[in-house]
Parts: sequence; C-alpha cells; structure tokens
Amino acid sequence: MTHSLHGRLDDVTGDAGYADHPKRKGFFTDTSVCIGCKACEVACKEWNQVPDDGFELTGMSYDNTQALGASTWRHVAFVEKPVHPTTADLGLPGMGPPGFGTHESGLPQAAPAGEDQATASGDGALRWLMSSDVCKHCTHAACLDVCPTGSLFRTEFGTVVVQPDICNGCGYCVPACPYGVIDLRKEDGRAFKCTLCYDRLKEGQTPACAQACPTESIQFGDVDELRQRADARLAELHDRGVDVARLYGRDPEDGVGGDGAFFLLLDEPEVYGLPPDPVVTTRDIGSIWKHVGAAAATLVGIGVVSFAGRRR
Amino acid sequence: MAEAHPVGFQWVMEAKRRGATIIHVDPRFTRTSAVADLHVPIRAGSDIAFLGGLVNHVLSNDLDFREYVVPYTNAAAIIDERFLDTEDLDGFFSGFDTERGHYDPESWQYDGTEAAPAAGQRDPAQDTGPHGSSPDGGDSKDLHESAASESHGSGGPPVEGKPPRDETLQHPRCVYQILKRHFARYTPEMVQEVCGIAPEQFRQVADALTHNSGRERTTAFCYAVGWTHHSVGSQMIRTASILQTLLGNIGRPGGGIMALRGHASIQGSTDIPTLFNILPGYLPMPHAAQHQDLDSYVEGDAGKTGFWGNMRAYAVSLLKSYWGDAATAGNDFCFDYLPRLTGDHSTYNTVKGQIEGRSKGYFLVGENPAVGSANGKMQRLGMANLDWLVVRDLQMIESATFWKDGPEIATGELVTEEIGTEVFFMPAASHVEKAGSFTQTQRMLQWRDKAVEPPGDARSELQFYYELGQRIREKLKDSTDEMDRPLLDLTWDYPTEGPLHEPDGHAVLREINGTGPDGRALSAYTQLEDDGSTSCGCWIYCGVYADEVNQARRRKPHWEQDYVASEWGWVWPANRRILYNRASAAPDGTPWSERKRYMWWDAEQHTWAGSDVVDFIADRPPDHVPDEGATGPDAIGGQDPFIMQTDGKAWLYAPLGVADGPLPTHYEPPESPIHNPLYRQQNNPSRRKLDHPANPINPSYSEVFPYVFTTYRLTEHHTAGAMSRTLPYLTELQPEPFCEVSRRLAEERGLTHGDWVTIVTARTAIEARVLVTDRMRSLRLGDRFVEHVGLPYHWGPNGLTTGDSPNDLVNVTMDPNVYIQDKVGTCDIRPGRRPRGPALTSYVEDYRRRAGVDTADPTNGRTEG
Amino acid sequence: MVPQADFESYYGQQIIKTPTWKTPDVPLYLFLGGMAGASAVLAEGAALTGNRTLERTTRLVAASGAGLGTVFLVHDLGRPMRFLNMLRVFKVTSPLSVGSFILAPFASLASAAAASQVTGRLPRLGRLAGVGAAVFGPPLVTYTAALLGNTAVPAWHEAHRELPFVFAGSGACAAGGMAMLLIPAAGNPPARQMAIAGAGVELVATELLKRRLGMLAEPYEQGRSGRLMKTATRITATAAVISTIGRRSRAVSAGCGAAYLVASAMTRFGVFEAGLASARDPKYTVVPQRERLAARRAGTAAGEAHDHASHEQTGLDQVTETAAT
Amino acid sequence: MGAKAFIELWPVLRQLRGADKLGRGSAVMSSRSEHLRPRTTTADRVVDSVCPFCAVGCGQKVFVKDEKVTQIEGNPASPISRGRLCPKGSASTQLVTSPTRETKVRYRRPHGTEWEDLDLDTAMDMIADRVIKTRREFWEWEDDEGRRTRRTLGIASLGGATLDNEENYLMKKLYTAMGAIQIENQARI
Repeated sequence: MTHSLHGRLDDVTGDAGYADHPKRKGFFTDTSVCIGCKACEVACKEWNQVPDDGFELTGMSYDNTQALGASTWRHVAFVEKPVHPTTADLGLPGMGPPGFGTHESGLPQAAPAGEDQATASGDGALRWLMSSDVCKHCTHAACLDVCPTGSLFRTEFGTVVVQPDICNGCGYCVPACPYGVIDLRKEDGRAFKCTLCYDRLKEGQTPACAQACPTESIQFGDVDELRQRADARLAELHDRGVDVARLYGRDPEDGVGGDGAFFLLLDEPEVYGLPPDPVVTTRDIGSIWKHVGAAAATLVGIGVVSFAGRRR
Repeated sequence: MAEAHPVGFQWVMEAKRRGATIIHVDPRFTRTSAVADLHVPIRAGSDIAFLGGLVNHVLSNDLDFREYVVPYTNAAAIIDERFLDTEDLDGFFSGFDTERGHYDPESWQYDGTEAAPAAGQRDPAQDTGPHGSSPDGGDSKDLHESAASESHGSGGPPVEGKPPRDETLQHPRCVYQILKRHFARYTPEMVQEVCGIAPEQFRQVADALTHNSGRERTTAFCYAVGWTHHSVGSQMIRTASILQTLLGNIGRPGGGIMALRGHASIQGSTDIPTLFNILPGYLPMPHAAQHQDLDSYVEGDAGKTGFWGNMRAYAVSLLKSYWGDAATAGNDFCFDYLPRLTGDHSTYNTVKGQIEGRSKGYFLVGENPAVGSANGKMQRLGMANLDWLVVRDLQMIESATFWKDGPEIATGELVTEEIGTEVFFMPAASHVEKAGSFTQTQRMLQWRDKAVEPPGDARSELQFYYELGQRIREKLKDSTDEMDRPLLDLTWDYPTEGPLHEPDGHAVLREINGTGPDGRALSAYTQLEDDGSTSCGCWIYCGVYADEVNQARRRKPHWEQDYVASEWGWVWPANRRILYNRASAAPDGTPWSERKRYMWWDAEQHTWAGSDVVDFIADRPPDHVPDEGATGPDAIGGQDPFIMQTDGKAWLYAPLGVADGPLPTHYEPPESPIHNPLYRQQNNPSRRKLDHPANPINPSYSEVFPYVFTTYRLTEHHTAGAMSRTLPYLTELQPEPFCEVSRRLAEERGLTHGDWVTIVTARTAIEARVLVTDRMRSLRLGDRFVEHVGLPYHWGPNGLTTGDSPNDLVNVTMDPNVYIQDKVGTCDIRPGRRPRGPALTSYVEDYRRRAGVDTADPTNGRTEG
Repeated sequence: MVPQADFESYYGQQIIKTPTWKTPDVPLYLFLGGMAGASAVLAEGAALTGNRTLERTTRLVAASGAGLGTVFLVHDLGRPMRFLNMLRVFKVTSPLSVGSFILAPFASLASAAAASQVTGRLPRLGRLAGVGAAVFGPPLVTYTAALLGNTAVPAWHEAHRELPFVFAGSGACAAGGMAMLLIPAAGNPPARQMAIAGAGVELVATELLKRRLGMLAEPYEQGRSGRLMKTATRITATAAVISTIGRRSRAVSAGCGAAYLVASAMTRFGVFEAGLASARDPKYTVVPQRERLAARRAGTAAGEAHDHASHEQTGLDQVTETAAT
Repeated sequence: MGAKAFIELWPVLRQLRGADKLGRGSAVMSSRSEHLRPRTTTADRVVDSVCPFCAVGCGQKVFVKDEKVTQIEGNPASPISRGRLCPKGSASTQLVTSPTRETKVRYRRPHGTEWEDLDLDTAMDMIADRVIKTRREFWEWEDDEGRRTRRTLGIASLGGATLDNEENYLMKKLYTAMGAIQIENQARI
C-alpha cells in the first residue's frame, strides 16, 4: 500500500483498479518553443465551456490570467528578465546630456545568439519566458487522495479528473494541491480543473489545448513516450549550450511520483510560479494518522486522569 | 509574426528547430523576439536605411549571387543618361515637379527605350508626364492621384521593349552601378545614426543573411503589414525585394518575401477588388483623361511583351461577365458603362469629401473606421455629415453608434440631435453561416462550406448585395435614362438556394472563373479571347473552376501529398504555389543545388518538372531565344523567369511604376524627432498629404512632441476589435487598452507602471494604462536617445471592455503609390488621465499652440528640411 | 533556524491556493467537534463515576456540539444538498472521508445517548450509544488536525505532528470549560481537571510546534493569526492557573469555563488563520522547498548516512523534511 | 433495489470487492464518467471551413448539432495550419454564437437619439430607394473639365477584406454598374 501513496509507481492506472487500461496519457509542455499566444487557454475554454475569469489588467507583463483556477485550466505565464540590466546605464535625465550616462563606458556585451535562451536585443539581451501551465495530473495526486466523495478520481488514462456529478464542493482538494491548480468556482460551488479533456480521450482525440498549440509547445501523448521526447529535447538544448533548460515534473522519483503533465523550463520553477520541490501531502498520511491516534489516546488519558479516584 | 500570426509562425519554429537563424527587426521586443536568435530594435519608420545598409553591405563586398543576378534581374540594364539620383540632388530624383509634388519618370527609363507611350497604358499615373496626351498639365496631377501603381498587383508595369545590357555590370549607368552608388552612404554607422542599431549588431544580421544565401541556402523575409503603414511603405518592401533579388532568394523554396496579411480575405479583396483604382485581376479602373474607349484603355499593354500583352482579352472577358449579351464588339463591349476616375478616390479622400458634403451615402461592410482607420475624428466627422449610412457587421460597432457615444459627443464637437445621418444597422452572417471562398495571404483560395443558417435578420453580403441589386433594378426597370443602362443591362441573375433564398456562391465563383464559347468553365487564363467569345470575372482566378469543379474546395490532407500540397485549395495564378519558380533553377534549367531543388527543365520530356506548376511556359526550354519583335508571351526568353514583367527580369531598379522613385530612399516619417541624417530632404517629397483642419501634423523635431509612437496588434485581439473585444475569452486575455514605454522614458516623464497616462498629438489626446517594460528599448542614435510609445490599437467605446482608440492619434499622410497612411508619429506622454469634455479640446489646442501648429493651415507646422 | 527569505516568485503571487473553507464555519466546526468529542469522553467518565449532572450536561453538549458542527460543515459545502456524498466512499487517504465516518456515527450515537438521557427512554441502549460516542469522541477531536495537516498548506502540513495534540488539548479545554460553565462547581471537578490537563497538553504541544517549525512558525506568531494564538495561549494559561486555585467559587469556575471555551475557539481560529497566511505568501512554499532541495543535494553529495538517520527518526515518513528541522 | 444494483451504486462496496481498495479509481467512477463522450461525436454534421480572422487561412472544422454550432476546431488535414489555431481562431465558436451579436435590423432616423426597430424587408427597400436617390442627385456625366466620367461620387463603400471573394465580386460589379467608384477596403488601411 505504501508504494501507491508516494515514490515511484509505474502503473498508476493499474494501481487505481483498472485491470485492462490504455497507456497513461499526459502532456509535455516544452516552454522553449512557447510563443505565449494563449491559444491553449482559449481552446480549453471553448471545448470545456469554462466561463471567463474576469477582465483585469494586471501589469504582469502580458499575463492577465494570473493563475490556474476553477475557471482557468491553462495559464500562460510571462516572465520578463533583462539579462543585462539596462536601466541604470541608459543616461537617465539629470545625468548630463542625453545618452551620456554611464553608458559611455561601453555597451554591455549582447549575449551570443541562443546562449542562455536570451535574445540579444539592442544594447542588451532580454529573456521573455512564456510557459503554459496546467494541472500536473500527478502520479500521487493529493487532490484525489483527499477528496472525500470520490469525485476526484484516477481515470482509465491515468489522469486525474473531477466528476462534476459527484463533487459537493467540500473544498478539501483546494489546499491539498501542492501546485495550487484546483479551486472552487464561487458561483457554482464545485471544484474544477483540467480534465485532460477526458471526454476527448475516450474517443482517441487530442486534448483541445494540445491540438490548438501552434508551435507544439504542448505535446500530448503516452507519458512514457513523452518522457523520452523530453529527455531528447533536453539533451538537444544542452548540446546547443542552453544550460538553463531543465525538466520539471518528469522524475518518477520526485515528491509526487512524477507528473503526468510535465515541463521543460528555462529557469527555476518558482520564477514561473511553480513550487520547486512539491511533495504530495499524503506521503505523510501514515505519520499524520499515527499522531492523530496518539493524540486521541492522549485525550482518553486526559479523560482517565480527570476521573482518577472518583469511581462510584 | 508570432504576435499577429501564431499559426503561421509554426513554420518558423520548425525551421528554427532544423537550424535556421531567426532574426527579428522591430521597435519593440515581441513574442517573436522572445524566440528569435536575435532581436534588432529599430526606430519606427527607418527600415529603408537599415535594409539599404544591407544592400550596401552586399554590393560593396561583392556578396550578391552573381549567377542569379546577371541573367534574372535588370542589374545589367543601362539607364537613360538623364537620370539623376538622390545622391546627386540631395534627396530628389530627376523629374520632380515641386509645384505638384510628384515625379515625371521619363528620365528614369532604360536607355534607348522610347519615351513613355502616348496614352491608354495600364499605368497612366507613372509614365505620363506633361509630355503625355493630356490636354493640359493639370491632368497629370489627377492621373498621379489614381493610385495606379497598385495595378501591378499581379505583375510589373509595361516598359517598351528590352533595354541594352552590360553583362559585366561595369557600365557606370547600368542598374548595378547605380544601385551601388545610391546606397553607398548607407553604412553601418549611418544605420546607427538613423535606426539606432549598433554596427556590431548590424554586422551580425548582414553576416547571417549573406551566409545563408546562394546555391545551397535561401533566406526568407516575412513582414506583417505594418511595413505598408508608412509614407514610404511601398519602398520599404521594395528595398527588401532588392536585397532578396541580389541574394538570389526570389522564386526559390525557402526564399521570397512573405506578406502576412491581417484579414481573412484581404488578398482576395485586392484580387477581386473592393478598391477604387482597380477592377478584378488588377485591371485599372479607367481614367477620364485617357480611357474613353477600350482601345485607348488597353493600348499601353497590347502588343507588349509578357503576359500583360493579352490585357485586351482579360478586359473584354470581364466586360462580358459584367454585361453579358449586352456587351458586343459593336458597342465596345460596354466599356463606356465603366465609371472613370479623375484622381484620388481613396478612402481618406472620400472621408474628406464626406466632411465637405460631397459624398452622402456610405456602406460599411465588416469594417469599423471609427476605430480602425487613421485619424478617427475625421472618420466620425465624415459619417456625421451623411444622408445615410449602412453598417453591416456581427456586433454593434463604434462606426454605427458614433452619433450617440463617439468621443466628439463628449467634447461637444458633435451633438446627437444635430447629426442628420440616417443609420441602418444590418446584421451580417458569420463565416459559418455562408458558403464562399477566402483568398489567404499566399494567394490561396479556400472554400468554406455553410454550416448553419444565419440567425434572425442576419444575411450574407452575397445575399444583401444581390437583393439590393435586384430591388434597384426592379425600381428602375422602366427607366429609359442612359445613366441606368449599366444597371439594367447587368447580368444579375444567380440561382438561389435554401430557406433564405441565398444566391449560390458556386455560381458566382464559376462566373469569376469564366466560361468559354461552349458555356463550359474555362481552365486557364491563356484560353481567354478578346473577341467576346469568353467571359471571365477575374482573369487571374481563371482555372479555379476548371473542369466544372470548385478547385478551391479541394481538401486532400497534407499527409497524402508532398510538401507543396498542390491539391489543397487553389492558388492563383494557375494553382502556382511559388511565384517566379523558374528562378529556382539555374539559367541552364538545372537545380541550383540538390538541397534547393524545386523546378527544373526535363530535356527528355521537353518540359519543366517539379511538384509545383512552373511559373513559365511549360515547354519553353532554357535556351530559347525569342524572335525579334515577338510580343506577349512569345517574347519571353528561356532565361526570363519574371514573366509578368515586360522584360522578364526582376527589377532591382524600377524604371516605371513606383511613384516615389526608381530606388528606395530613406526619408523621415511625416512626424519625426530627428533631422534626416541622409539628405536635406526630410520627408518623402511625393507623399500624399491630406490637408484638413482635423488633420494637423506635429512639427518634426519639436520639443513639445519629443517621442515616437507606433501602433500595433496583440495576439489576443483582432484589428479594430469587433471580432475580439466582444468575446469574453479574448477580452479576458487583454482586458484593457494600454501603452508600453521603456524604463528610461518612464523615468523621464514620471510614469508609474500600471497607472493611467495621457498621450497627446496635434490631433487629440487619449488615455491608457502604462506598462513600463524592458521590452521597449531605448534606442541610441548617435549622441541622443529616441524613445517609443507603443500602442496596441484594438479598443474603442463599445465592447466588453472599452477605452480610447489609439488610431485617433494617427495623422493621415500617405504613401504615394498605394495611399496607405503612415502609422508612425510623434507625441507627448504625461502621467494621469486626460481631461474630459470640452477641456480635452482646449488641452490639445494648448499643445498645438505650443508646438506652433496652425489648424487653419495644417501644412504650416510641417517641416520639409 | 529562521532562514533568510530571499527567494524568487512569479510577481509575488502565491503558489498554492488559499483554502476556500469559510470562516467562521470551519474553525467553528473544529472547535465544536473538539468540544463534542471530548464531552463524550467526559460523559462516559461521568456515567462510570455516577456523576449524573455532569453526564446529562456533557451528553447534551456532545450531541448539540456534533449537531451544530455538522450544520457548519454542511453549510461550508459548495453544494450542501450533496452532503451525503461524503459517505459515498471510504478513503483512508482523506481525513475528511475518515472524519465523515467518525462524525456520522458519533453524531448519531451522541444524539441517541442525549435523547435517552433527556427522555429517560431506552436507558440501556442510550448508555450503549454513550459508550459508542465515547469511542468515536477522541478521534473526532484529533482527526481535524489531520484534516488540516494533510494539505499542502505549509503551516498546517509541517505541523501535522503537533497539531493533533494541540487539538486534543484544546478539545479537552473546551469540553471541560463548557461543563464548568454549565454546572455548579461542586459537580464539575472532573471537568475542571480535564480542562487543566487539556491546557497543559495544548500549551506544550503549541510550544513544540512553534519551535520545530522554524520560519513556518511565523504565521503562528505574527499577524492576525499570531495574535489569536498568543491571546488563546495566555487565556488558557491564566484559566488553568485560576481554575487550579479557585476551585470552590461558582463564579470563578464559570468564568474559567468561559475562558477555556473562548481560548479553545481562538486556538482553532488561530491555527486556521495561520494556515491561510502561510498559503498566501509564496515565501512559505518556496523557501522550505528550496532548502529541502539544497539539503537533498548536499545529502546526496555527503552520502546516505544523514538520510538514514532521518528515516529512523520519522518512521513512516520515507523522505524527511530535513530542511524544516 | 437488488443487492447487485446496490453494490454498483455504493462505491464503498465496490471498493471492498474490487481492485481499487483505496477508492481512488475504478471503484469511484460515476455513471456520467463512464458514459462520457466528446460532443463532437454526436454532431449531426461536420463542415469544413476556414478561420475568419487573419489571412493565414487556417483550416477549421465546424460541428453542428440541432442546427447550432457546438464546436469549431482546427482541421488537422490542412497543410497550412495542421489543425492548429491561435487564440482568436480558437474563439471562433464564441464568435459565431456570441450572445451580444446583433441579429435584428436597427434603425436610427436622422437626428434621432435612440435605435428603433425596422423590418428587414422595409430596410432593404429603404436602402434601395436611398441608393437610387443619392445616385441621381450626385450623378456626373462629365467632370468640370468636360471629360466623360459616367459616375457618382455621392456613394462610397468601405469593406471587403473580411468577406468572401464572391461577395467582393458582386459588390464591385454592382457598384461599378451604379457608377460608384469610391469603393475601398482594409487593404488600403
């Protein structure tokens, strides 16, 4: 039983009681080719008929979606990072004649093309990182584990899905998710998140986001094959000197047993709003129950102590 | 490209994955820049200097693809000795008429060719000077104003015969040497001075470009149509053409210049134009000064070399498709039914006419000029002065509601009760509610089937115009007035179908395709005759209904064919996917290289072979030399790949057909923060101006308007917004209008990220939230910086989210070839929201006063340098 | 160890979601459940010792606490009409599922016991029900700590060892306090003793919790949640001292009882709010995870000895949170 | 209710009997989940179309059920787009089913302050009358220099780039026969 709560688990679908099942399906999101077009966000909403999530200009670069939630199942993050700070040396007003600030000392060296995934631009280089985030469909999914109704469940494709006909909106899945993916939709009361287009999978179709993605940043397929693809892509980028490339959620030994939807990132996970080392909370369920039991026993003890010497 | 055409960009990403180097040249750092190898920030409007610098780099280092350039281009052609360059005249070519503000191209001709032909040519504007047949000099002005250059959309303008050549390219008056001298001062240092691009970055681009061109490799240029939005827009694109031609990147796979156009059928609406200056297939609209009969209309082309030599057949076939049996040889095929131009009847001039009460009825068909056109105020003032306005759209757009919620209502410049315009809002059918074809940006026609009936009163334009025509004809049926003959004789009887009795689009497409004497659909424009036996609604589309099959409806999956995919849709002309593809083979007909093999001469079969349809005469061998005096297609030699040009060559130098000079020259935008570093002439001398009090121009290098602004699109929205900011899924992605500035500019003006700012030009002031971002680059030009204010232009007063429209800031100054406005201007930007009501008017008035702009004489503030 | 909060984030946005559980519904449920569960223990003790007054009162408290708690719990649901779905499955991985299978029998048994007590009918069955309620009572008190601990909320999850004890103590305080409030001093010595013992357990457990959590203890010490926790601790401690001394006065006894109740409720609100605060700040998610990663990398480099030791220490926890210790 | 049905209904019993002891997979699948199918498979028809936004010309498939568009997605067969769509193209379903779409003729009389209703047929007739009137009023046989022009400058039109070729063809044909020349579209803007 322990192995099905954390650590490596090769047949997560079988573990969920499916004797004869298709291969586990998932996403590999290669952010190095993401152009931030947000087609995934819209295609997802159109297919799944997810309501809009408010009209707010956030000032977070071109990200006005902000985060995954009950009404946002794909979220494209935009991170602007100057590789060479250009602000200070741009001859700000009051620093002598225009253009003669500290800039005179010479132009910063533009990063060589390709290196560090930074684009040389004018007198500096800029990274504008874009990444389409989605539910990770964890091997060990906390949302699923803690769901008291069985609404959240592991499908025959190894994905994690909310059954809207079951969910009673208890909200337990919300704080359980180490990625902050799932949420309750206020006006509806129930929890919602990416289903990996469960209905489409039933007919062998590609999920809406992956089908729309113009640059194949979002790749859909069998998880084992996607992992190989991700490894190959990582090696390719490393060969090209893009040392910042790393895989996220690909490792079956990680805190959630690897993600069904994993990523190739070009910076630290937290830069994109992802936890650097997520762990499924139910990894500790044994310890938790142990302590709960001990505490309950303590309470019994307190009871006994309270009545000590008062026997009728 | 990633920004405005993400799906098209998949091919760029695929190329990148295969090792291609992606270079992005843009004032701002966009989604394209993010995945490019190199982003080159450039001052808006300075593209010719940059591209000219590259041309200079190629020429001064002998990096051109000489084996391609000599046989396939006019590099060897020798030019008239009277020609003087901008280098000689400090920013002018020879032949400039200062009074009228345009060129007489006579001195630009090939050496020894006749002076421009007398009259009737397809290209009246360019090659008719005061020496032409016009009764007086006044004619040439309005001839110049009829945007005739655009009729070269399917081929070059006609020149007389073939020029003398110096194959060694050494003759001082040969095009190659002229080009070299013309661009000699476009050095990397000058590029920095003009564009703000550092020499080392310039060299990176130059090296990447030249190393990636030649026999084994090709380079492609892609532009979104922001390139056309300049008073030198046509010449910007020409500079790219010159560069690509010098490098041998035209007519070859992986080469070319790709215009990424912004509307589903904007290419189609140029081919089968809803444009004032042309008829279907780029036939010019007749001009009153020259084209009073068919003979004079086609005279300029008839008998010429190349495919335009058959222009009479194209014109007669069109007249037959318009007026059918009524069009006979005896009545000049009803040529007289065609209305004539007398000058500039383009949209901005029309709007001026509306303001001045000369034009009273207006149809807006899927177009929202109150937001989408430059100088929105002029658009609204025009619409407020109509008798009637018909607006056809999916959603309630600003151009239909200006009378109650336009910005001028708020300022008091317009009063609802005083606006006499009668407005009909007619709901339109969407793309799934009608069957029809779009022509996409690579000239491909793709047919859409109808999915559902349109809701309520919504109707297709096909049905609207068909029924409108029927009603008008019915109401006029008893008229004996000659003016009504063209309407009454019109072939206007299409089969209808479905519960709404819609006209059958297939039947219309078949009419466009054309039919022969037997009534059967034609299969190629080479079948068209000038005797009235054939009819064809658009000669370049002939073949789209070949074999009575709607070829545009072909949908053979790409995995069932090779990469040319010639069985998907139909591409004009003749289903040809790459134009000029004869140039994909060397002069002797063999591929330039195995890697770049595309079309080649198969001597055994005595035909051109390859996956595409050859853009040539299929059985004409590479060694063919035409007979002396041959005309039309017969005059095309075996090594003349550019068959729509009368001389069969790509034009590095345009002896004809470009209004503002045979070679591109850098001029500053009409509003600029700097003096033109290259010439004393500040602006394009032949740019089209629109003098009107509502169109005042900021003085250049004014301290009152120190910043450059440029408008653009965002991935999440579509043009004037009617199809995007009405949809929650798109609106939530970019929910509010905003502008973008660099940190340096924000510091200079005290702007705080996320706060409101006001942007001011002499036209008006608008407000938006500001994003302070490193993506906006401060550009260093010599010893100064130039800052840009970036403005996505999708918003207006209607929709799910609303805001001021950036196009209200844009002035109307136009390219002299195609009359497209210059989107670049100067502005001021200040923290805080703009004044409301009448206070806005006085706020802007104060700016104008300080900058010395006189609205009574809007040209006053203009700097000519 | 309080690590330096130098970390990267996505525009300062939180990583995990803030729990959607409503205030006061859920903290009140935690409080009421705790009070009810411990009251059932008290009731059974009273029954065994023949303290009729105490038995009657605590049975009523247990029943009404469970009933009211259930109302709050159902009210917190997004789809209250579907509350029965809680019993659709039984999942050991879900404290809420397990809790439902505790709460449901507890509430039924406690109600039955109380009903029997009040009406005097079916006394044997009522007594049997009372025994049952006493069996389900302690887990009802402490499972709610698992409910919070088994989440990704840093201040809850990392406190999963101590929280059950905090809740056990707090529940005992509440049950004892309630009985002290309702019953004359003469009848309530067991209640008073339960409250005092509970206070001791709660205070010790809370202190251990804060010490072990390091940076993650901040939400228990700072801000609104910190103020709640501090006040709760002070009141509990004071009430414990006073009730130990002033055991004869009805007024003092009742006052102390009320104080225990207030403090117990404040503890639940404090713990609840601390969790929300730790969810809202990405620091509490990123920094400990970063340290964990760093330690793991260092551990990998330094060999497996350290890992081994950790295993011994944490038993079922196969990978230990070395960073947090 | 039979025992078997009860077992089917109460997942706890399925948990106990089946392989999914922890109740996280097969045991807790609801009947809705079991019978779920994509709505595209139940469409009455699938129609080939082309994206109406920019000029890349991406292929679309339009799914229709009960004469309503239920889904529009990329057509994988297209050699241009290979089934992909950008955010705008992906919003096509919302575009055509938008509740804010105008589906009734709206009329604003001269100097009016509000929209009024107008019957489609009446509107068409009124427009035809206005075309005839304005055309006549602004008819011009020759310009002020005596050159034959045979036209009217009274009527102008803007638009076409979003329309079909066939529509542009009819527009240009009718306008030309009317003698209207100020015909323009987005290609100039």
